[in-house]
Amino acid sequence: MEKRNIYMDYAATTPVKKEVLEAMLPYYHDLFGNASSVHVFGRGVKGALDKARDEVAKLINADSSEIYFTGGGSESDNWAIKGVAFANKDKGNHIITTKIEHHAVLHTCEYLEKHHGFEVTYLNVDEDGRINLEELKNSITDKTILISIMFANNEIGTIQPIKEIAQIAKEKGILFHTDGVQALGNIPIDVKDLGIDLMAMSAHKIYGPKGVGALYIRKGVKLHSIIHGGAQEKRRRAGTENIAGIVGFGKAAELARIHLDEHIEKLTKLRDKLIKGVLEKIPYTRLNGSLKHRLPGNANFCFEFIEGESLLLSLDIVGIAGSSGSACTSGSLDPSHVLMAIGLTHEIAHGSLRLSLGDMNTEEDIDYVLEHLPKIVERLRAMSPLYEK
Amino acid sequence: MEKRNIYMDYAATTPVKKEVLEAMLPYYHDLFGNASSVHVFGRGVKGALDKARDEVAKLINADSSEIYFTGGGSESDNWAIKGVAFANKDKGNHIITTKIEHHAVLHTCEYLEKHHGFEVTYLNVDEDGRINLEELKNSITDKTILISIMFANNEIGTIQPIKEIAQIAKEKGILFHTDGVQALGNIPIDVKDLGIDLMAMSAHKIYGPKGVGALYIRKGVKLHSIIHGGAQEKRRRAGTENIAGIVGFGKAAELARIHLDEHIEKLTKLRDKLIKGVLEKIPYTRLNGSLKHRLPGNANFCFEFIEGESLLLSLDIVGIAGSSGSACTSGSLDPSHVLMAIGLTHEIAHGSLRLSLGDMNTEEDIDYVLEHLPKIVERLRAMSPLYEK
Amino acid sequence: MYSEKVMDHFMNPRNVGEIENADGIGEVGNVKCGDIMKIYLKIEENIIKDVKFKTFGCGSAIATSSMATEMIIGKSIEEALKLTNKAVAEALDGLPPVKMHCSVLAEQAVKSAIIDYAKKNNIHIDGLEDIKIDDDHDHHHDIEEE
Amino acid sequence: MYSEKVMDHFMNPRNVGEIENADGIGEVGNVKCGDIMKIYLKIEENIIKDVKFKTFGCGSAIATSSMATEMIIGKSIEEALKLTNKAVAEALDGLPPVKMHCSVLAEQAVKSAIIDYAKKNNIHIDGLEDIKIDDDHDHHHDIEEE
Ligand SMILES: Cc1ncc(COP(=O)(O)O)c(C=O)c1O
Ligand SMILES: Cc1ncc(COP(=O)(O)O)c(C=O)c1O
Ligand code: FES
Ligand code: FES
Repeated sequence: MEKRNIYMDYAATTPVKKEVLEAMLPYYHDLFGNASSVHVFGRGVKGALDKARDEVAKLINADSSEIYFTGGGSESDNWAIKGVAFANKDKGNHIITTKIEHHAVLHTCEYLEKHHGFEVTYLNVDEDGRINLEELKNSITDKTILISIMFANNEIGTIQPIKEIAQIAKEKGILFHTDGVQALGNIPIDVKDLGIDLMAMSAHKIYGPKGVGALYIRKGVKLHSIIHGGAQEKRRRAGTENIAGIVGFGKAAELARIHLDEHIEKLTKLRDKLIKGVLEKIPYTRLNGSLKHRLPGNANFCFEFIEGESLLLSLDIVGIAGSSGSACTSGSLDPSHVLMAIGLTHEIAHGSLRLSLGDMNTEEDIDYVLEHLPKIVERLRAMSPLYEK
Repeated sequence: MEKRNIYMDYAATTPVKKEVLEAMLPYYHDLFGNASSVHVFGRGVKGALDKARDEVAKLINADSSEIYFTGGGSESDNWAIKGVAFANKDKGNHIITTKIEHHAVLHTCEYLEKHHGFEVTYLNVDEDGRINLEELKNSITDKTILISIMFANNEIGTIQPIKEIAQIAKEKGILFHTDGVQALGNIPIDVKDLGIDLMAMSAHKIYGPKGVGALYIRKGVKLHSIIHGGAQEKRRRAGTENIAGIVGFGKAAELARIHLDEHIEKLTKLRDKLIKGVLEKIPYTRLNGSLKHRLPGNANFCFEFIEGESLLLSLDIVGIAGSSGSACTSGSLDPSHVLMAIGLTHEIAHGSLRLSLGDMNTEEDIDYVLEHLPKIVERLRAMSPLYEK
Repeated sequence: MYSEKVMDHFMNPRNVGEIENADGIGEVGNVKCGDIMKIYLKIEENIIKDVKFKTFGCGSAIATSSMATEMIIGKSIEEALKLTNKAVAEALDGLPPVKMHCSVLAEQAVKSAIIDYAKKNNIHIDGLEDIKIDDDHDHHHDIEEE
Repeated sequence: MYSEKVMDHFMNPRNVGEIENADGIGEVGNVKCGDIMKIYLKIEENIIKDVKFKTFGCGSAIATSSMATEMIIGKSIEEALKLTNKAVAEALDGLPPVKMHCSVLAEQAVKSAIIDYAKKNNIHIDGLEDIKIDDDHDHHHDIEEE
């Protein structure tokens, strides 16, 4: 097998699909007007926004009017959490979340604790990465105003019992936000059936452009804005609309909806082959996350005695792009907070590898990884002072 | 003269220049990686971000390290104001701004007043739209933590005495933010020489894409983040970088810098011809804003006895795209707060028209407007119960 | 944003102008809000023989004035009083939601011209006393702030 | 992000392995932080005759270990003690700023192996007492939060 370029970091970001880019292009030059304008340059654009909103809504079974476009998943998470927190300050100051949230949620909660007088409970997870519903119930106080629990984890792919969580929140009259960034387009989501109040989404995880996201806000849910200004997005999120980006998000959502079943089937098959192969061929290896409640495209391993960056680097040299921990935190050299939360020791957590699969991956890609990865792990182990054969 | 399509709403938004779009395209599919990733897909991208940051910095004579990319001008304004306000809550709760700010500033200030215990002074402006420096000085108290005054106004194009304002702020040890969205790329800006602490910018006003902006933060200035999460933008603004958008912003900034002199010269000439022609040909007409301190591309008129929307509509029919008030507020039917602040009565303010010129406009465009606009105004006046010939 | 009918009535408004010695004149709206509608009626034997209007306002205000005059010309006063803003809007193939209030203006201008006629001639018309003309009509402001 | 030299030493590390009955062994780093470096020295008549290393750590940790072993082989102990992390980094054509601390690890591993040698053989080496090996070396954390 010759050298390839295999991308297995779809959980970090995805390429923009051709159809998506094609849908976007007209809005840069020919139809560039401001959606709020009266004249012909602006008018063409309003319909495009509406269509994109419909498509995002359809993907999660929301009403069009419940979709608010934002500048990305992080903004959506920040908006949901700060928006609900500030709007309900007089009702209570307690927020419940988990230890394995994305930093967009974790750091937002920490900020509210440190600077705005909120108190946050960070729920534990079991070794699969799932929360305990009893612990959730027990942590609710009469000051709890928000529960924010991610739909599916970006590192280990674990899917939470969203419907049960929403049910508990509803019984107690507490708003429930879920970070749906990783779940969107990868598993079926029906916000109405699940009973979700707010859900953050991001386009660039579903083959759309970066810098566009959305927040689902169930009709009637009140929260403060975090970007004040013009009357866009029904006055709830100001800023000249990123029309090309929004159109791209809409197209990506449409494609995701149409192809959801085959997407899930294909990725699940590839993922299972990858996991099986790696566990068979490489000793002292651990699969992180749940076998059952797992995103179709996620595989996450720990290889004892070696460190993640040198593993990534070695994989990169043979043309395999993976990640270790989450890409967003690679500025930090601490091991992933998610792996620590599922109970791994530091040394094992340092040797983690996430291979996240997507639409461009093939069976041959998996074969290629299964050929190279064992050799690479073995080479690094041979250099490791921790490894005694 | 046959019918044309003339865009004169550059202050609302600009088309993306061909060179800009070409610079962006590779980052959608070939170089789509996450800038924080180790592997080859991510690596190519880091350099592109750095280059774009350099270009934006150069346009305003900042250091590269002082440029933070955001999701647009509104986010930048919100970040600067809320960020400084929250970070200095223990020092004071007083903010000074003006009555003619963009809503991204005004509504942010109102929000801080209503929900977070801040007090805001809204400075008056004279009939040219300029603030009074004495009034500014007198409104400073020992609780003042921030002065936010726009560089140039989006409706009437008035440029404020930024250097003098910065000087006053500095003497009192107060942070100074300016909304530079309209000024950027249209007049020379040297943040160092002017003494600006924070400045909001937006790409889509300088022939770059929508949904990308930046905040200039002078080295050493402390403020809270408004989008918490990943380590992007030196941990100050989370969210997977909108690489294509940022690259486009960089390219647009580069072009703006290279062509600044000719851009100013050309637009000033066209604008003066337009203003002169309109005032000569149409009676009961008022030019809004300052003659001297004015953005090169801005013309803003009030035509007595008629109303703005019917004017816009009539212009649109002959292929001229202008605006009335600011595009962002066209959801509301109140007359522009800026026109009210410069002392116009309601009825006159309702008859306003902004024609904002840009790089694609020609002398012939001005001739075309000067041929059609007088007829349109006359037709509407003939229908108006307020007009007695 | 506007239907072809609206654009037609905006560009080629019917019955623009004034009627000298009109039998009834109605003026509604408020210059502060950016809209004033003035309707002139010529009435003979209870029938609206002629109507003219002048409007200061948005495109939809002009179009609804024009349409309203067309809809009442030749009608009896009683029929003209039945004119609703919805009927005017429908006759124009609809209006954008934020522009519905402009059609209310047209309805009220017609009614207030008839009230004026009734007053001047001291005649009683059934139902006229129930009509309320609200000069300071609400302008649309979106609700959901923050 | 890494220079070609770093990549070369990462992919083809020199002197990997252990030395049986080494005269000095140095181990620094901390498994919690994800890096451990172990250096084995064979010393004859004050000259470093052989060096081997084993490293658990990032690419830069492996490359700096490899480079450091090359730089001290054949040197006298006194010369080897002069090895600085900057020299190692420079020999690799530089390291990214967040990776400079990995080169500190390499410098310290060499020094601690020499300390071990001195202790075992009960000899005094000038300057050795001033060296502080900091096992819990700081990992870079960016500063500007919020
Ligand atoms: C002066 C001013 N500030 C802020 C903004 C907001 O910028 P953006 O639309 O990129 O959010 C605009 C334009 O809309 C503006 O003209
Ligand atoms: C679970 C999760 N939440 C939030 C985000 C942030 O989204 P964005 O990068 O669009 O801001 C990401 C990805 O980075 C994610 O994986
Ligand atoms: S008359 Fe007020 S907007 Fe139409
Ligand atoms: S050894 Fe810690 S990051 Fe290189």
